[in-house]
Amino acid sequence: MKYALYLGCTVQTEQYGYEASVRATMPRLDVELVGMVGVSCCGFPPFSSVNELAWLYSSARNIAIAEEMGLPLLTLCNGCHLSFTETIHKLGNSPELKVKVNEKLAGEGLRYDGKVKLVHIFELLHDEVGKDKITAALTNPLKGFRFAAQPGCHSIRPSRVGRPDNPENPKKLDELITWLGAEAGDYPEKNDCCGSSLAVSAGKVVLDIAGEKLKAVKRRGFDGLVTTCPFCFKVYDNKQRAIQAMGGKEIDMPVFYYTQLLGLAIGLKQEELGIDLNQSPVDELLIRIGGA
Amino acid sequence: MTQRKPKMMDKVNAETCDQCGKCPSSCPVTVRIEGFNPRQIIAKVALGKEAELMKSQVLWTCTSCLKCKERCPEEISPYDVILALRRIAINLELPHPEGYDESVKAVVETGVVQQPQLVRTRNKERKDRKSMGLPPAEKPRDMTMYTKTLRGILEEDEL
Amino acid sequence: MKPVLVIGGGIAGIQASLDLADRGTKVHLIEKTPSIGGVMAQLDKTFPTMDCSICILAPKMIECYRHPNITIHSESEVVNLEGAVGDFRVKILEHPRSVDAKKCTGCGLCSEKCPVKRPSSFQAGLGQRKAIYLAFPQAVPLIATIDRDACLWFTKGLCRTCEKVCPSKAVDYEQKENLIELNVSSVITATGFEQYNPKDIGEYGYGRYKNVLTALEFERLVCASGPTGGVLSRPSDGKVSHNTAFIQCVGSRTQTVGYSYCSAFCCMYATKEAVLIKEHEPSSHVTIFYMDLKTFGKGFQGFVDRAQSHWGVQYIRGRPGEIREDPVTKNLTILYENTEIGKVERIEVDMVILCTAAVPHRENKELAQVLGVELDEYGFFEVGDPVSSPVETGKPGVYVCGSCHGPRDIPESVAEASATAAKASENIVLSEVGQ
Amino acid sequence: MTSAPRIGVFVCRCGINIAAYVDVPAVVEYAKTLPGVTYAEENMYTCSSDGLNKIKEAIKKYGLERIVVASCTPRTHEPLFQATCEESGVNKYLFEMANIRDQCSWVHQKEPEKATEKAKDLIRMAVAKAALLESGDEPEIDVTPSTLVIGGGVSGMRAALSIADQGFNVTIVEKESTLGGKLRGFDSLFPHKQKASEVLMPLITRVSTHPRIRVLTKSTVKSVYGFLGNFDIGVETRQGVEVLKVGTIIVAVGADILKPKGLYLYGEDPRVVTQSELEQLLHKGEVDAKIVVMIQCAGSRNEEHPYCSRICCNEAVKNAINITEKESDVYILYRDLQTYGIHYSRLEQEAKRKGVKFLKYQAERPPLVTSEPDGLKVSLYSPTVNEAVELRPDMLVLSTPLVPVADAKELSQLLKVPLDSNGFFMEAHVKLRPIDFATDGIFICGTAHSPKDIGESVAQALGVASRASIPMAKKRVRTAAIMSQVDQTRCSGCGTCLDVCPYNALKKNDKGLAETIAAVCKGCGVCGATCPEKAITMHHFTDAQIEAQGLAALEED
Repeated sequence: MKYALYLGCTVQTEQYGYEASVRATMPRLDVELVGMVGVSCCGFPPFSSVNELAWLYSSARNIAIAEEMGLPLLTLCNGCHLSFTETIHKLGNSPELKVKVNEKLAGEGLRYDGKVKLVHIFELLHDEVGKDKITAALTNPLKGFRFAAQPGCHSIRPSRVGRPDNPENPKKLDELITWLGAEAGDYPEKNDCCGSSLAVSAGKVVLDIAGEKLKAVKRRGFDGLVTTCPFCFKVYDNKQRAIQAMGGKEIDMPVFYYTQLLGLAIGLKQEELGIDLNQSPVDELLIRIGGA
Repeated sequence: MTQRKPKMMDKVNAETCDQCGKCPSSCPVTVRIEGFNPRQIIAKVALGKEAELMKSQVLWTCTSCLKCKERCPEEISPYDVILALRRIAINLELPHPEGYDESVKAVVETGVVQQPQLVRTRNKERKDRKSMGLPPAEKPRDMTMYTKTLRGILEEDEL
Repeated sequence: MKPVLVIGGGIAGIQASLDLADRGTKVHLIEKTPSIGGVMAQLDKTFPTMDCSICILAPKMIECYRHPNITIHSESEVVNLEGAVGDFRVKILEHPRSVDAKKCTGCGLCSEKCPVKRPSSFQAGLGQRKAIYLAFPQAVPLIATIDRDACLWFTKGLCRTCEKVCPSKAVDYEQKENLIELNVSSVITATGFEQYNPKDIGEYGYGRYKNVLTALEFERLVCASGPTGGVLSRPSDGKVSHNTAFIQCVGSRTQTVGYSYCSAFCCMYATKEAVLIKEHEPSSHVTIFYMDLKTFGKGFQGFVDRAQSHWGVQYIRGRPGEIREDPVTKNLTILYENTEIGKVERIEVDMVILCTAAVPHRENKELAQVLGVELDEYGFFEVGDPVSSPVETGKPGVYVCGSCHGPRDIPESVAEASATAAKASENIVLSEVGQ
Repeated sequence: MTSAPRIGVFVCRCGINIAAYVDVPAVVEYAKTLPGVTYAEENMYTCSSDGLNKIKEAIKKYGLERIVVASCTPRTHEPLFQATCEESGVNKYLFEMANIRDQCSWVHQKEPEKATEKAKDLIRMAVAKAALLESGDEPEIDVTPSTLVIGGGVSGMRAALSIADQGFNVTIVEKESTLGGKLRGFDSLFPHKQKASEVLMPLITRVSTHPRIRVLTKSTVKSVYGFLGNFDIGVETRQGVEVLKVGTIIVAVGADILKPKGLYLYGEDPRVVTQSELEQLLHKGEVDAKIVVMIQCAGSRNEEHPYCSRICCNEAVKNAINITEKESDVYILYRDLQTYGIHYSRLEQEAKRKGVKFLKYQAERPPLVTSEPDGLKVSLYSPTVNEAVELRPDMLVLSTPLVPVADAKELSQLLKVPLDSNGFFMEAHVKLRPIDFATDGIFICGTAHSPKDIGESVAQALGVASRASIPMAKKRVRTAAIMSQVDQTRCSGCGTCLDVCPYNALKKNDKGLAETIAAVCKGCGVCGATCPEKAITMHHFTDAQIEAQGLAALEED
């Protein structure tokens, strides 16, 4: 299984833990990752609120590069994945727009076709790598732990353009968690937004929105929160101290990228998975997980 | 009463709204920010009050969680209506959070919203891509052409 | 004088049959299920009089059964229609009951002893019936029927208990389907409607959350002859619901998941059901979430006013965005906006009732083809002109009444049923003059 | 006196409706001990065909002469059980019912012992009465094959046409000088917006040329005598009073449209009109307003007219579409949009797509309409935007309700049929007899019954055309034998009974004494109760029977 790996701005400029854990785990599951040369921002969010054509162009540009490589396009970020999906959807429905976008791409000698196969990392793990391969690779099953799944808005909505999981009852990330030997579990706040995109305009509100979910996850007795979206992670992990400071109440909720947990479960070392970059209080849990 | 609708407001079919209230009750912001209510936004668009909306600050407080778009029984997307209004507002150079201009500038000039950061570990060490053993970050092959193209697009009148 | 064919044994079909039979016209009443009665037989009470629904319907059902001019063909369907008004030739397929109608007394011993349980459609799936069963106690005709997909004899070649216990030797596993041909002057279609299945509206969790029910399920739950004997105990834990919410327009008034029309009678049945709860337990809390309160019918507004002022039913204008289930208590939290004041709020309740739309019968397509008449874009039967010919299809001699051509309440269906009887009678006079 | 009749008692469990609270087996055992009872049994559902067969078998097997069923209410089930008795040769008037459900098990769910005792009491009373029951013969009467239709609007005309096409004669009595009724005032018709005249004119032609239909315009009903099958109707026509002999009567007098004097400046400012006046203007093409505001529920859903008038929202939406198509802005201020069902939902969606603007208002905060020097001003709080809205229309249209016709009360008294609390004619049963009156042979259709659109009125019109034809098609009908009988030796001819009888069922004979018209008497008993000479016997409710019942009630067991 060979994929063109698209990191996107957030992952490649700050969420190193995510990228590291992906790069470390995928080969163990016979997934070959090929870097994409010359890629740029997917257009979301910078252009979505500013200029639609600029958004479509930015997005199509990266798709065009993947098409040039002749490989399926693998994204780690919900934002990028939706951005690409909507572009394929919009340009698919409007030949005029497609022509217009290709005119713009021609300058760089690129051509957007729209036939690319797009896949999100959790979709890849769930639908293509699959349960057998993952469970077979386990050396350190996460028995006795209960994790709350955080799929993130843009990976499940809007369903009408086609998303990797069900908009109201997403299950794939939960199943991925259970395949590691851990427990998942439905919780009412699961589909709620992390609020990260308000960072630009209303930072305090982000902390409030995110805090509500973290407190709920705590209240419902989970050992940690697991996501495959860098935006969600940024808020729940990186900003957890700020949330605690504002909310006053203790939260102390370990937050992981799924690929980090996956790495631990198949016997990789914390350093290989960039877990030392997680800002949430994960240490105690790591000791309990133990293993390599 | 009704003033000229910008072209990009054409396809939002706000007028078919039944005012059911499903969007605000799904919205994480309405409960937190006074005055932000997707149902009212749609109502005002239907009544031709776009101008009033574009001046309002709340226009910029949507989290893009997409629950309104997902659940609207009339297939109206308050989220897309809000994005459309934002684009017009920015196009008309009405007041908006400067964060948008910054990231647009960054992307246009460097291809990414920000340069690779030095990030801290839990025990306060600083790490970059290199020290993480990660390959250098990517950027457009022909940066000048890329920038030129994007500038060109941004200068076109979308309205 | 040729007989008239009435398709569908709900209240509309029953009324049409009785009108015609009473004036001396022979009627063949075709019913797909084992018993006539339709949806009305499943309802607990009917507003505004709060008459027990089956209690006022049963006498009419029996009247059909006993009427010398009415022949009931249950478990039957129309498979072919030829000819024209005044002289239709129609083929009826009678499915095998595996029980001899002439011998069965409806004593119920067979189902008592039958080992196989299946969800009862009469109890809207909340209760169970056996593989050999009587549709419901007041069923007409009161004849047992074997569900061959469930019966151990038909599926595994085992059991035959019913045959052994039947005192009147009525069980007949060999019974074949039976094709009969009739010559009729007119055809009256009264096939009614179906309830929308809300499972596709994910945010309301029907099918995932045990305590989210449809209104029809509620009718059985609150009914004294229902699975709980009329006790409002919720499915998750049997606890009596003291705080219940109704949500209107589920599967209706939408361009996305469901149907775009207003289903006309939901506001009122919700109000009735709310009042039923209050009658059971005045202290319990009932909330109705609506969009536009459809109080257009005779006595509707008065009934709603009374539900509010006397019974204290709370009405909130707002279509909830989402229902959440507490993983532990299984209580439900409804996220809604009170649109009157533009405020988003939450309410935790024990049980939620989804007032689902009345939607076209899935068999309409097939039947319309057989009858050679049009359906509208939703799949309801289409009338020539709703203004001047409200019960006439495009095909002369074929009429519609009741909810098979759009949601209608009982009195409208009954009046329309009589209207079709009038049209059919005009045809009879005409054809006699013709001869 | 002959030996006491053999009584059979059948106690219904009504599934669990009765059995869950009343100890049915105990009640059956008790019934067996009552005087005259030769047989008693319990049934799961006595009304099921199985239960009915059990009654028949028992009648044969034990030679029962009186039947008592203890179950639900006679209102719904008595005819069924009576018919069953008849089928086994027991006269239907030898049947008695005890209601041990509605008035016993249902109301005493919390005290089962007492419920059981009460059930025993009720059955004891019924048995006591049953012992004294006498068989009755139902008078059979010929039905005059002719119908009177009161009202020449769409409903009346469609009913008349159908009845005539079913082979019976019809006379339409219309108080105006022309047929057509309210439809004459309409421009176009919803939901499909065809011109009203296109529907109306052909209809009028068919009616006025139909050989079986006679039309009396500028005529009114002045007197009504008789009963189902034989009504004598006094009609005042242009040529003077004429007496019609008809078998059945249809009330299709329609309704009036409220003119809301003083409401929202109506009658004070010429720019304020009603929806029906707008129809006229549209018809003449005289609407040139750039901004039109419509206010729904103008004069309805309030203290004075508490009901929703059903058609106003749809009429408003339809007219709004017509006006927006003329490039004008239309705002509909509504409380709850009554665009119900398939056709009106389509209409609402069309209006929204075409840019008709909908603003909700609250009943407790209705719009404020003022007349400013520079035009009308409408101010309101609208939940649609949750803020105050101000509109400056060139035209304000009030959607006013249909109200009962002025002479509804008078007519209801002539016909001895009831009106509902809103003054519309009241049907026999809201659910199952929506177009019958409780009085046999008289029927109701159209807006006289309650506001409804043309299609719905036509459906009802055709409906009554069937209902009213049934007895005419049968040619003869039976009426109940529960009636009063005047003892000629006791009657003093004071005439009190004639005055109190609500059905005109008593007349004075040539001897000047009171006499019951059997076919008309409904057996209500008012005459019997008022007769100062105790000269009137109520069959099936004789003093002796009621006394026996009463004494049985007081018995201790």
